Amino acid sequence: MTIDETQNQLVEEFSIFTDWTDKYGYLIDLGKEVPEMEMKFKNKQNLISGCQSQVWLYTEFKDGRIYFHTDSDAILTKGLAWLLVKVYNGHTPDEILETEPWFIEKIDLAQHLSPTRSNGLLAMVKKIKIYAMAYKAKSST
Amino acid sequence: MTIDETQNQLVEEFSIFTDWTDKYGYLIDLGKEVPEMEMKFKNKQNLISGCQSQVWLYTEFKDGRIYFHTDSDAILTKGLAWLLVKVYNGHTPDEILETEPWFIEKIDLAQHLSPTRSNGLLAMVKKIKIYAMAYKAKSST
Amino acid sequence: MPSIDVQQLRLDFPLLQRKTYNRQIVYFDNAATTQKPSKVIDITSEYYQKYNSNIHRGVHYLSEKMTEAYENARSTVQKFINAQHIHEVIFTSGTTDSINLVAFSFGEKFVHEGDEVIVSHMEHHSNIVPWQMLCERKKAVLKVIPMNPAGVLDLDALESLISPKTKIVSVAHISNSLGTINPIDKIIAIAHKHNVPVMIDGAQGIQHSIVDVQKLDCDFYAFSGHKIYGPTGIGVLYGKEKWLNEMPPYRGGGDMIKNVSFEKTVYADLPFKFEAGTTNFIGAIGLSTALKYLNQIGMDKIIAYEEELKLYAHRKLIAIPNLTFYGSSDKKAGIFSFLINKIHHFDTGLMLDKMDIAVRTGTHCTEPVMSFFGIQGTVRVSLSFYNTEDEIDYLVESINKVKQLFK
Amino acid sequence: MPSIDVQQLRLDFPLLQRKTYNRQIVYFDNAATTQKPSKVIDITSEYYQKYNSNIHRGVHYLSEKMTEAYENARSTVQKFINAQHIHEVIFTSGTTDSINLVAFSFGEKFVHEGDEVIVSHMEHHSNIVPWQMLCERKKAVLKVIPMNPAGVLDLDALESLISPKTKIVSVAHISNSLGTINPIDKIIAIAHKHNVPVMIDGAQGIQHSIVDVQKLDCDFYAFSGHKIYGPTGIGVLYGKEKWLNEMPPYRGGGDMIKNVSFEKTVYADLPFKFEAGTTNFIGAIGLSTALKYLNQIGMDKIIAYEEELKLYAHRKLIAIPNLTFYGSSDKKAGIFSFLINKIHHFDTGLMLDKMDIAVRTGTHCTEPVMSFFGIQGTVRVSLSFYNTEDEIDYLVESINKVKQLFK
Ligand SMILES: Cc1ncc(COP(=O)(O)O)c(C=O)c1O
Ligand SMILES: Cc1ncc(COP(=O)(O)O)c(C=O)c1O
Repeated sequence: MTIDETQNQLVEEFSIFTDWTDKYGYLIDLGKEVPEMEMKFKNKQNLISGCQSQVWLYTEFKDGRIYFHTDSDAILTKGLAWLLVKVYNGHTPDEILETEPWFIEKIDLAQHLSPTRSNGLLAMVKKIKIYAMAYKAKSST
Repeated sequence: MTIDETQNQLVEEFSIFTDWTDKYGYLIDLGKEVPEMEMKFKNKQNLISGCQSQVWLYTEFKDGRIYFHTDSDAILTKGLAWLLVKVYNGHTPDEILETEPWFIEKIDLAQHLSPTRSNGLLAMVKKIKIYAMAYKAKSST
Repeated sequence: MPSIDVQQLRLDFPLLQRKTYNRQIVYFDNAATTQKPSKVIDITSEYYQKYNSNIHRGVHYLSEKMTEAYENARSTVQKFINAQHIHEVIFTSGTTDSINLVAFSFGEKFVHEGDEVIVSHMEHHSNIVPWQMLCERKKAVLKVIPMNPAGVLDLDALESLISPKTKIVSVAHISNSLGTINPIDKIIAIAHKHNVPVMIDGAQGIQHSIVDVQKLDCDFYAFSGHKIYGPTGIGVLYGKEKWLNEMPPYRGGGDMIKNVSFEKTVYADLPFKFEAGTTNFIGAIGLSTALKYLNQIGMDKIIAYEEELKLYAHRKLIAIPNLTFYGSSDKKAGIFSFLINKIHHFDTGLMLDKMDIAVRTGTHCTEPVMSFFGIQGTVRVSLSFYNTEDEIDYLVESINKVKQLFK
Repeated sequence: MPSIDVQQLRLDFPLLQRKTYNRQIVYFDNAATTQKPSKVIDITSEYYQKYNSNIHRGVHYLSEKMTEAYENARSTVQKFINAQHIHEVIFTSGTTDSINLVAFSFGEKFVHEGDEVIVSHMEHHSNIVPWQMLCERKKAVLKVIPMNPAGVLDLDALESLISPKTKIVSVAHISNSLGTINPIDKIIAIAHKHNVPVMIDGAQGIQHSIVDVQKLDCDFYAFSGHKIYGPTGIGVLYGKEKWLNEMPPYRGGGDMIKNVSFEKTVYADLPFKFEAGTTNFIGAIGLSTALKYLNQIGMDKIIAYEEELKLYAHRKLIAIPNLTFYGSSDKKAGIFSFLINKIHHFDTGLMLDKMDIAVRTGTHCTEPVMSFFGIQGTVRVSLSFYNTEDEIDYLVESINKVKQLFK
């Protein structure tokens, strides 16, 4: 699936929620189900510090594709972070650099990516892009 | 004349002015007519510093009565200062301490005695009272 | 039986009438900032429309009116805290500014290498960092009054912390993250016994207490306009004349001088020495309007009502299972810091927001308090006299819903 | 032919519609503070009524809206002065606060015993006293760029004043008492040739010029909201990232830290490092609204109109016999400082006030300028784009009346 296909899929999945409790309930479930990151990766280097919640992001680069692992101390942040990872996971640096996470707006969760939010998610999106740029530079040399 | 009699007289004098130009014109004339203070009395000790205009006040105490001399670098301030002096001049400390310069309000010039004015006139009234207190203390010992 | 008519008073606050998502907002973030009565908002507009003009030294009508209003505002503050002299009231831009002023100016004059400054473990960063900066600059030592797990300061420890090198003690009137009402009268008595002056950070105290600086005998008292129903960008520093006279100025600029030449500058008298540049004169008038509004209701009635509401909230909140509370002094203001078992403070805050309840989450600028309890943050509910029992009931209901969601 | 429709624009300013004694006010005290357009007044009320809430770290709806608005205000300022980075825009409480910030923080890091700071002879006290205080604290030396009787700075002298010990130069963009528009581009070029950074006091510059801090290449630029049609209690410091990053903080408190413990405090990134405590967030929104209002009219049009009005005023005023003017640079803003032969500035000001004209009298917080000319003060007429030729005519008429009265 392309990044946009995954985004479309998520938009469809979220379209069934008619009120915020269902939607956030789903995010909470997600946050709970996503496996915890191994402690050894929860280090300073992988930490994206929001003021309110902390996000860890750890990447692997295999066969020209980037794989993401994420975690957060807050469940909603973790759920949201996982959605972002799901969208970008296993794609090439170019694909990642080309595509914005527009689904967040479509499923009406854009507020969590606003620059004034202090949950670390916007910083996470930036970090994803930076990783993509770095891997791209690395693999082209 | 008592202090209050002089005040009444001034109120009457000013009552003939129908607009501000006449009233301030009169003050200006006053300011011009009042003789300048001798330079030797225009010293730091006699200076009452307003931010905008400067007032000098010099006193003599003779036979239980206080005599005032005043000057200012601004003519309107000088005129106003002279009105105050005229009211209190040649009276005893007790008389001076007992009587407020209510005529200023009656002739509608109270704004020049407001604490937020920076012309030095309010400070001058305070100084007149302080002199009266000091002379009173001195003469009763 | 409420001592004030809350429903009536709520109408004075436009913001409380608004909806956020689904219902009228429930504003429980009062320790961060308070809402403004219409009188404060309206007078701000009115002064901009009719009197706006720079104060002091002005020769014209507007400037005179504005200066008069500004100095009357100072007098209103003086009466509100019962300062002995009007020139002991300095307008600043807020509590943080007031504390920094004292840390700099008092520090510049009185704190030298090896000297000591004492704060408490429950201080807001604004009452820690300025002193840390001072201590770093002067090579002085910052000492800390410890607290117990209930969030109560150890006054015996204070006694033993004070030494001949102690130059000042600075503590909060009321803790913004624990709600503890500190025994500032006792703290002042202890410090004064050793001739050490005391600064009180009144950011959370002034709006919930009757503050009489002469009776308290504190040396400095600081507070913010925006936390006492006034505008942003205005604050107050009260200082005893004797200290203010001895302290060098903090900021240099217009209005704080008597004469300036490149050779020698002579500073102005109090309070102007500490009010450099154009002050927030419209803010000062807004603040004094807020204080007059409170006086009109009666601070005693406000305090009585807030006490009642606090007890009601306390009863209701502790009855919810699995909540952990931080701060359990028996002298407490209407500030509740808590965590719902295992639920991250941020998650709780987000969900309460969705239910139109505004609370604050995080460290509340008191990281040492969080470290003390080994937590990252709390959910904080802070009450004002315009909050109601109904709102508390709705909060309880909503907390239960959060618990349900995260089950 | 005016490039803007002044009569129409005047309607935007409620205060200009009012009467003082006998007629509509003629407000010529714009260098002291400017009047506010309704948009600024209304947005202030609106934010208090609908969004008031403390910014940053807030988890709830209001706090988020307010934070967004505050950061958007920062972005508006950034664009207005064309700063490279948004975090180079620091909100302060005014020009005086901004200059004190730099004098302290830059001074703390870079100015040591024997070092030199250069200001000019025509500076406002706010750009003298902070540097004097710094020099006193650090045992550094304050040097002064001289000016000639026209009120023009001697740039050759500046060259020769700069030495390897010179750490910073700080000069006014436009003199508030003489009206001189300083050649700040040349001053910056000279200083930079010697690797010395330059601070510009833009209190009188920002509202009458197009300021592009990147093109200017100034290191710091300071201005006040209240002088550019915005609210009181808010100001801006622009600083180049490289300096701001190296400078220690000025005030300590909430929001300017990353972590606080009693052992070690880590300061926050820019711009927050310099914004301790609750900032005047409503003030910032008012300021950005004022800037947007100016953009809507067009700064180029405003400048063109103000230039025209200044030339008109100049022609009319110099035609009055027996007026002495102070400041006659050929690069001048619409600021006229004068004395009517032998009439005290205060007397003139009082009489103009009676004729409903607001001017400022005195030293204008520039005593060294007054000493230079051997005078106690001047009468100052300072223009804004909302002033008209009719008002100038009325001023001339009134000055003649004053002369008549004191004849
Ligand atoms: C040139 C100049 N610098 C600094 C200031 C100080 O500005 P503020 O009083 O707004 O801090 C002024 C204001 O009068 C000024 O004209
Ligand atoms: C106890 C305490 N001190 C100081 C402050 C700082 O106040 P401000 O941000 O208004 O300067 C606060 C505000 O949160 C506080 O609660």
